Amino acid sequence: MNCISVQTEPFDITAVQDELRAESPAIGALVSFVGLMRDINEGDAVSTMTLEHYPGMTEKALETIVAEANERWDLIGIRVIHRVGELKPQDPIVLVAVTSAHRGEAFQACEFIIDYLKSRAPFWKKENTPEGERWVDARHTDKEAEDRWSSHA
Amino acid sequence: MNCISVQTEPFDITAVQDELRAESPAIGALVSFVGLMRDINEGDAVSTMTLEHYPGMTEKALETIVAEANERWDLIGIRVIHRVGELKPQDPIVLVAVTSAHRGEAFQACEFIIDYLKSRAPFWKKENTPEGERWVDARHTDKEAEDRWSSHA
Amino acid sequence: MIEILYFARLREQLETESEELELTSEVSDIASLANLLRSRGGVWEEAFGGPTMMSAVNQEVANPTTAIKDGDEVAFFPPVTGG
Amino acid sequence: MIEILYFARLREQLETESEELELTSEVSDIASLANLLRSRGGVWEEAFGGPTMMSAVNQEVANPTTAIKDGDEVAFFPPVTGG
Repeated sequence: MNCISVQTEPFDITAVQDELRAESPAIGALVSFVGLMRDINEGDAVSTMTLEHYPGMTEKALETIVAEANERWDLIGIRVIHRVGELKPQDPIVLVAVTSAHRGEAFQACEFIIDYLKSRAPFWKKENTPEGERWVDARHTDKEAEDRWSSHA
Repeated sequence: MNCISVQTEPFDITAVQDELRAESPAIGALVSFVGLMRDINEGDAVSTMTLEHYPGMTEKALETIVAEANERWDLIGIRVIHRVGELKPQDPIVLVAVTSAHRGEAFQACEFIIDYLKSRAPFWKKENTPEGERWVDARHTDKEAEDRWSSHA
Repeated sequence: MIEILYFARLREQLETESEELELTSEVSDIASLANLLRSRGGVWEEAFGGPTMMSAVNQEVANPTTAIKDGDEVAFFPPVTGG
Repeated sequence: MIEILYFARLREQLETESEELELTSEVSDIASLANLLRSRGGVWEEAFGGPTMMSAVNQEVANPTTAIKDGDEVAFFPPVTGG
């Protein structure tokens, strides 16, 4: 089963993983990625962060990414949860969890989904530092991470 | 911090991940792999499984694998927990969890550790099927998965 | 009539969250719409003069040649930084 | 004297978990030890005749040319299947 959620509330990593692995006794592998807010970015201290998104398009983008992962690999379940609004250091920002019969597919699908999410899903981070607010710039490495998957198509 | 455990007791996936991500506010990524017991293998129903290991060597092998991962990538924390003894379908068999500042390293290290564990750590599975007990044969794909990493050396 | 949405740094720079615009014959795709907006001058010229703008039409990622027709929801925003 | 350990399918096949063995001049490495064990005939010949045996010396993965000396802990086992 696939579930996508964009929410201001914190999410429960455990509950999601427990639910996911209980879905089928055919599951041999669960791979999950949690993206966490760091207290340092580009060398500066960051006290809080605000995540803006494009409601409607965000969900569409995530559904497209999940559908593409399901086409490429033989998966059993997928969860994608992304927080928006105000976050503190060490808060989970995003969870991508994938189950499959064998581990290779779960690893690839999980990394594919987070790579695509990072360059396609309309979220924007604004950090609060001692020097004031600033929008986070897109990392060049995220585009490269996404481009890797094109050669598999 | 790195922790390795070989145990008969079930492990708490949540507690391990929570502990790991609380270790440092510099953590930006947590990637985890959970290997679960399936109820079907090679087309046959499996009711229980017994995991045998080589006490002493198992821990040494896991420590070597973890040390090698730390040499190859810039990681913050690693947990490897492997169960031995009697297991039922849907029981977690192994947990590999890795934290780092950025996701690429955590993904690679996590997959490296489980690939090496599968072909180097002395664990053996025996399944109970309707036709009786049988030892699980090593999968050819596990050796291939391990060999992938040699070209990176 | 189309609706145009602006997000994040761009929204702050333009001090505009959204607007409605009557389509004229000169606007047929994202590139020609961006040209029209740039021609407003000031912060609009600055914002739409750079190379790194992303866009969407009806909530799907677009590119300069993506067509725009009456009733569409069009969005402009900086490169995304979620995850 | 060395200690030899057998695991999993091999332990069951040989009906032996471990044994102590006095080192003789003919045994210097894993390959020569495996030859000696195979020469016992019966299930030993079967078990040590195949190509897919793994071994360890002092709890580290070994190969046929790994040296064996007095006091070592040597282990033979089938390919591993954990994880």
